Amino acid sequence: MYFELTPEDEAFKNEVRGFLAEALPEDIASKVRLGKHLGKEDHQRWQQILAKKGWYAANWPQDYGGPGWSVVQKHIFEEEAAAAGAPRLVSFGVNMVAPVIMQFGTQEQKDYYLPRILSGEDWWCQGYSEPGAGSDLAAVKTRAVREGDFYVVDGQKTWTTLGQYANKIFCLVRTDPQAKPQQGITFLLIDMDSPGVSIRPILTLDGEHEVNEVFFDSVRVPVANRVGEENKGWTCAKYLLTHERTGQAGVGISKAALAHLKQVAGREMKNGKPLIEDPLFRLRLAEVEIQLLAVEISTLRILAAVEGGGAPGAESSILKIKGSEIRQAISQLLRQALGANALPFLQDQIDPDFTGEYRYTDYAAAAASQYFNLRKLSIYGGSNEVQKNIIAKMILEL
Amino acid sequence: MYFELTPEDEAFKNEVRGFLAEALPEDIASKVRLGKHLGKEDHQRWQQILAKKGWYAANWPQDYGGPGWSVVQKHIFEEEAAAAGAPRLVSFGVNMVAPVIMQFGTQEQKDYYLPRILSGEDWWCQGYSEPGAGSDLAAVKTRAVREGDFYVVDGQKTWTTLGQYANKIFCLVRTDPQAKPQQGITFLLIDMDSPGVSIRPILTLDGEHEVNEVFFDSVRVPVANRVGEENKGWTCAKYLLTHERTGQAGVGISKAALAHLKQVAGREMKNGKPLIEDPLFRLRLAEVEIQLLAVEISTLRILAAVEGGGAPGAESSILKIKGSEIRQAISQLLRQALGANALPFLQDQIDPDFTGEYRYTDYAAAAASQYFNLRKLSIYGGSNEVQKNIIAKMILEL
Amino acid sequence: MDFNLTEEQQMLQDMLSRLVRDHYSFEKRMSHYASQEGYSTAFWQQLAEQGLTGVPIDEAYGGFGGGGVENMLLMKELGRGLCLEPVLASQIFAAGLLQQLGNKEQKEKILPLVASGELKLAAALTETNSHYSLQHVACRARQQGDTWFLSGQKSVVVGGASADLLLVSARTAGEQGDPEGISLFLVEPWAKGVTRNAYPCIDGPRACDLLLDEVMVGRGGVLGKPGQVFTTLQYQQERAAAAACAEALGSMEEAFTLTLDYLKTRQQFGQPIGKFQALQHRMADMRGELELATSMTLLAASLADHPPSDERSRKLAASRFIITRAARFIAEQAIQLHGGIGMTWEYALAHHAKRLVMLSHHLGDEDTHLQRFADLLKAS
Amino acid sequence: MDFNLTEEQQMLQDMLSRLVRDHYSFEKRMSHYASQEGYSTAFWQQLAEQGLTGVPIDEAYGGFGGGGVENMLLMKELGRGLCLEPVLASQIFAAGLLQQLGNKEQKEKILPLVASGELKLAAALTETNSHYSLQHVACRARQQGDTWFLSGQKSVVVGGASADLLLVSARTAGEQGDPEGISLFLVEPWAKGVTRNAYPCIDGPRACDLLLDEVMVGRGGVLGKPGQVFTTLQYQQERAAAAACAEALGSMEEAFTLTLDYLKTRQQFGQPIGKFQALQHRMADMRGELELATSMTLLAASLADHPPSDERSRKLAASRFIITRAARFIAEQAIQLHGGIGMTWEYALAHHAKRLVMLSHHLGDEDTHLQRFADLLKAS
Repeated sequence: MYFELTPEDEAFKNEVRGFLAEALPEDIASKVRLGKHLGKEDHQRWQQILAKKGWYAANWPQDYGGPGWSVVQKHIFEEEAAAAGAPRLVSFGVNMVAPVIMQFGTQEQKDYYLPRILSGEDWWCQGYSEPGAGSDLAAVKTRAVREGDFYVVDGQKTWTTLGQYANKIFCLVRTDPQAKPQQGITFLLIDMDSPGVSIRPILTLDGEHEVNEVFFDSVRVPVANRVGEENKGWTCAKYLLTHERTGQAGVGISKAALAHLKQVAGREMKNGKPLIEDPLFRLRLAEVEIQLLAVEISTLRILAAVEGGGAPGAESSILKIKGSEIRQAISQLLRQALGANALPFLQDQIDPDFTGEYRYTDYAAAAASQYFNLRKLSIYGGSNEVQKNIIAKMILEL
Repeated sequence: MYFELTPEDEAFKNEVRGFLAEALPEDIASKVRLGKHLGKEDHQRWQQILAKKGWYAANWPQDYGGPGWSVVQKHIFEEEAAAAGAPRLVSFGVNMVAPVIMQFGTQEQKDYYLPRILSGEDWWCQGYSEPGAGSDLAAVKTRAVREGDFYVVDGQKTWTTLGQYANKIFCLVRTDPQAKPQQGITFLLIDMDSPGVSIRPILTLDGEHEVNEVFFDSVRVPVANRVGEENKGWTCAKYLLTHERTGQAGVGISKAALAHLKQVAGREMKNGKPLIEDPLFRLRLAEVEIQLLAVEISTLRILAAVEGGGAPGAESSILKIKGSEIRQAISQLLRQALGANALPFLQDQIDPDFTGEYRYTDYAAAAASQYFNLRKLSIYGGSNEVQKNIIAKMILEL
Repeated sequence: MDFNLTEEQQMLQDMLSRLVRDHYSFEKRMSHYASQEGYSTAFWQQLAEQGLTGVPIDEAYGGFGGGGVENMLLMKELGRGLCLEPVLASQIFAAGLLQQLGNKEQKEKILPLVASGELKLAAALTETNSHYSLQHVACRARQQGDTWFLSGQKSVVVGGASADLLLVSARTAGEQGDPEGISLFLVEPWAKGVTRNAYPCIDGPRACDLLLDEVMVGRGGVLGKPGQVFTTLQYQQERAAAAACAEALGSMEEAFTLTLDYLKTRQQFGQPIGKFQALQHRMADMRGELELATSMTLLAASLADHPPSDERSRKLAASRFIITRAARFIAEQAIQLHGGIGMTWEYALAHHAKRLVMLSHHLGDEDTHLQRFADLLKAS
Repeated sequence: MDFNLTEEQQMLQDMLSRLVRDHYSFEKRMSHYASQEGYSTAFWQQLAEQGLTGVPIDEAYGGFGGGGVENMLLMKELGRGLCLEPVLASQIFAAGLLQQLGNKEQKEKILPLVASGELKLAAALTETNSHYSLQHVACRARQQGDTWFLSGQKSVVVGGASADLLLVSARTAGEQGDPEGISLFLVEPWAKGVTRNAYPCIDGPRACDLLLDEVMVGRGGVLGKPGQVFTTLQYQQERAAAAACAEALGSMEEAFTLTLDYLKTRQQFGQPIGKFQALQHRMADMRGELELATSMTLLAASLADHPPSDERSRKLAASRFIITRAARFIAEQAIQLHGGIGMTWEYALAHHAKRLVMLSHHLGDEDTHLQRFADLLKAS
């Protein structure tokens, strides 16, 4: 038993570091570190740099154009990328719909969609949640009625993250209203520019436009855009949810955030001394850093089990809960570190293209907004309450 | 609005203090302060001192021999008594069965039982819980079958606190097995020396004999010992539970325990300085003291509402939860303050009649035992989980 | 011991409650937020007309002469409505300073205008590096004859954007961090050398930064004894903190009610989510925190006007700790129990949550208050 | 990165697991507890016969030569069985000190007897006022020619009651609190001037206090360089703490399993109480803590034998913090979820709970470890 990397993994890590140092645009990294928003262009630029290197679709099998990394290598990449300030990849295409298409799609679907995801030609968004179906996904009401070679789709999706940038949406729709909730659901791929699709922004409490409502008004979707069988969409949904949960602990991101927090605490003053020397604040830092270390080791253990051929079980629910709590705790401490300087709400200073002078410091501008924005971590992707239900049911068999 | 006592209450407080200073035996107070066990004799001695002064049955109406105190006076007495190290009264007789008898009993029952409680002639214990009926009291199985002027009782009670000292037990028994759980229950008063009653000690994790199992094997109980109607015992039970919950916050006891903790922290050393000067331990103390202050004010608010004619509602469940958490937190800090000196388990040094030399100090002997013993606070009298159910149902109407 | 309101206090509460309910719906609040001033001048006018801007001001100067309890009633209802008007900053905090430090002439000149709502004040005491401490003052005032020249910066002056007159702390002696040597000056925001940068705070109210460059203040603009005002600033900050507890309490009550209603109506898995025991227990926990916060708000109100003492400071720190902790817990849990909807700009809850969390950034956070209580801990 | 056990380690684990399961039922454990020695001499014999008392001892002295991982496997299974034998105190802690500080002669004379289980050691390092610090040594040793005279007291020496040889720290220079000037001596418990008062600890094992009155120790009884042993004591205490993490983990797993079983069988309100969502979520929380504790136990095991460094100390403090916190949380919640039955002497759970809570009193509590981590916090 040893926790060190093998020489090969160590070499890989150096390679990744070298690449990031060279290829990651500093303007993007700076926005990430400061918790500012990223524009569509920022995301696409970084994706294309990665794609060119062959590292964009890290989770894809080599046959489909993935780099063929081991689980540990993927982890190393994620951690190094986060430490360097690389944006977290928008996962809807590359890491959500792609695995579903690979697993359940037709050859035509694979041939058509996967290269377009790799190239960045398509930007996908997710059509899962509805106003009446949040944690209870099986309650989707958006209807799809078969008419010849088309489904006619009517209904509404919500919380569609970055839908404003997307040209494609994958949806759970109800094709059999008589069936039991989890049956009668179908998985459809829909063009966002189909007639009858409209989108409305939802502003979040930090004043940000990150999520949307998407409306379907008699939208005609070719039957060829169905993934898997009719009424068997729940299988795809479950498969995707498992994929989504893995890696949600966000250890790399939290480590980068903690490093940033310490830097800030080294600059902010309290009682005439840097805050990081304040005994109580130091204890707060210590507590969160210890927790993060424990989650990191736990993540490595699960990865090692997966590498050894095991499947990530409901343990990933534990990591999702702990990981989100830690990220939220770090964002809380960052906000706290800034004292009254966390209050000013100057949205232009968080904008992707802000180049002016900061009211106080660059790192203060987004701190409070980000704290509020990150409340989503314990809500989306299956709320922490739902994760606990999963643990109770799947691990504990209660 | 003011938080100060009226001059009358201030005078009463001084009277109580004076009385306690004079009348409370120091050997008893010392045991209480050190968290040691009290013997039956200790309890009885103190009860008789109070009874002589007319202060034993503080909650009784004056007609029955109570002192006629206001709600605030009762609170003052409880707080001062706790501060002085008076034992908490064993409530089964004076504060549990007595109110039930006053409310639901016949004149004969009142005439017979109440004076015997006042005089200390009877020591009551409680026959509520059963092995299969803990939080779910309505599940009691102990059967009582009517035979002429008697009920024949068969079954088992458990967690009977200080049953080993008792000559009487009040019981919930099932008289109608066909009825719904909460119906078909009857409230009986039983002589512990009736043929067929036997008692078996339950040792708790701190090695202590505080609770018991009580067995009933064809015990004949006169119908005259029934309180209220047959099959209407649940009414008595509910009435009693409400009475039990009030004052369970134990503010006075916690204040005395906190004062003791601070004294100990002033004597225990860490890094060559008194522990109370250790910045981190000080924060722990501060946090619990602040909480206690908040619970104290909350208690006063509820008392004032009761004084004003209101009834203590489900708010008392909140105080029960918070109060038990605080007492447990103080016992945790006391244990923590002692470092390795909390480890030795020298039961004789906790005994009511120990007079020898302590291994280390008098206050160290019982600290860990008491911490474990006090786990009961969040379990008995309706577990904290049950209290939360009550809050959700009664206050929040969920 | 008496927790009842007097008849007069009860009337005050009812009046406020009605005013806020009738004129400060969430929709209106958001349009006030987006307005030029960042609050409702009309509502301010209404408060003034009903004498409510005068609640905290001495009767001698045309006010209602209210104390801690009246300020509590005032702020609790304003908190419930998420009202944006600078009542706490101007009428309670800054006017209170003036009442305590001003001479007869200063008070007679200024306070009646404040009480009537015609003139708004703001206390500019903090700087970017002061982290809730009033003694870390780097801004300096230099005396030349009868005139003082102020230079430096003041940071996140809440209510400063709309203030007509500023109370600015500056160092006239000693080194940064010394409690001695701090003085307080009356500064007109449009005086020469004053630059005011205004902005909204993330929890709603407007604030500003001040840049002071050799700003001249005459003899009549010196409040209190030069170099000796620190303890009064501290005392008054505690008074304001007591009132801020009440504002938070009003907001907490509203956030709690919104959440409770949501749990009763929102259906998931075939039933109202309020039927799930885990959520019920969470609500019970929140209700418990609310109970403690209510108690400590009352305590703070009753102590606010007591003469300065360690005991008062200790209990006010305790109150503030309980309230900031409860506020954050309730805010975070209210969002969590709502799910995504709790995070939307369009919904009142999200703004209550922001206010409740950011409360800790105004007059000291949880750790500040916990540390202060620990410092003042009595050994027995 | 590899979390797998070697074949040899797997065998060791299986052997231990079987031994504990077969010979250490809860009933037997309680009779061992009540016995004269306070543990099972027969079980000790079995451990010795299977070479398990030698696991932590170097091969050169007849041991198995196990490191952090082997010690982890050993202690985890013993923890699961709540075993009372002084394996940690004697074979890991004290023998490890001897291995590090002893000279060739001392080691050759003593360690083979320890490995074979014939001789038990105990490290007497703490005093009533030391509060987990090894540098607060008041006990003194005075040199006269080749002989040292020890006087003072040692407190709560776990395993000291059954030890045949004691390793006693005493001050040979400096003042109480100095890390310099501490020396370590071999003391026979029946030597002249030694008074040993033995008692059980509330979590099971026996301990003793030592009174030393001019106890003579010859040259051969000095371990390491006089006055210079503090860093080794510290290092070795951290090694022992890593092993203690594993013991706690075994006990936690057992307490968790007992609770889970109980939730599935105990009926209240017409269903198994494990159907109540609030309790399900509590169990999920406990499972989460167990997961983190497992990870940190592995980390501690892997670091235990690393050369001394701030990084090692930091991570061992982190491990210890996570484990003591998880242990207390699981203990308290396991009792709570059981209700009254969880508090009874007759039921294994209660004894696991005591062990888990009191664990923090052996080698430093949560706050000690948190503070140590904070002291060693890296600024970036």
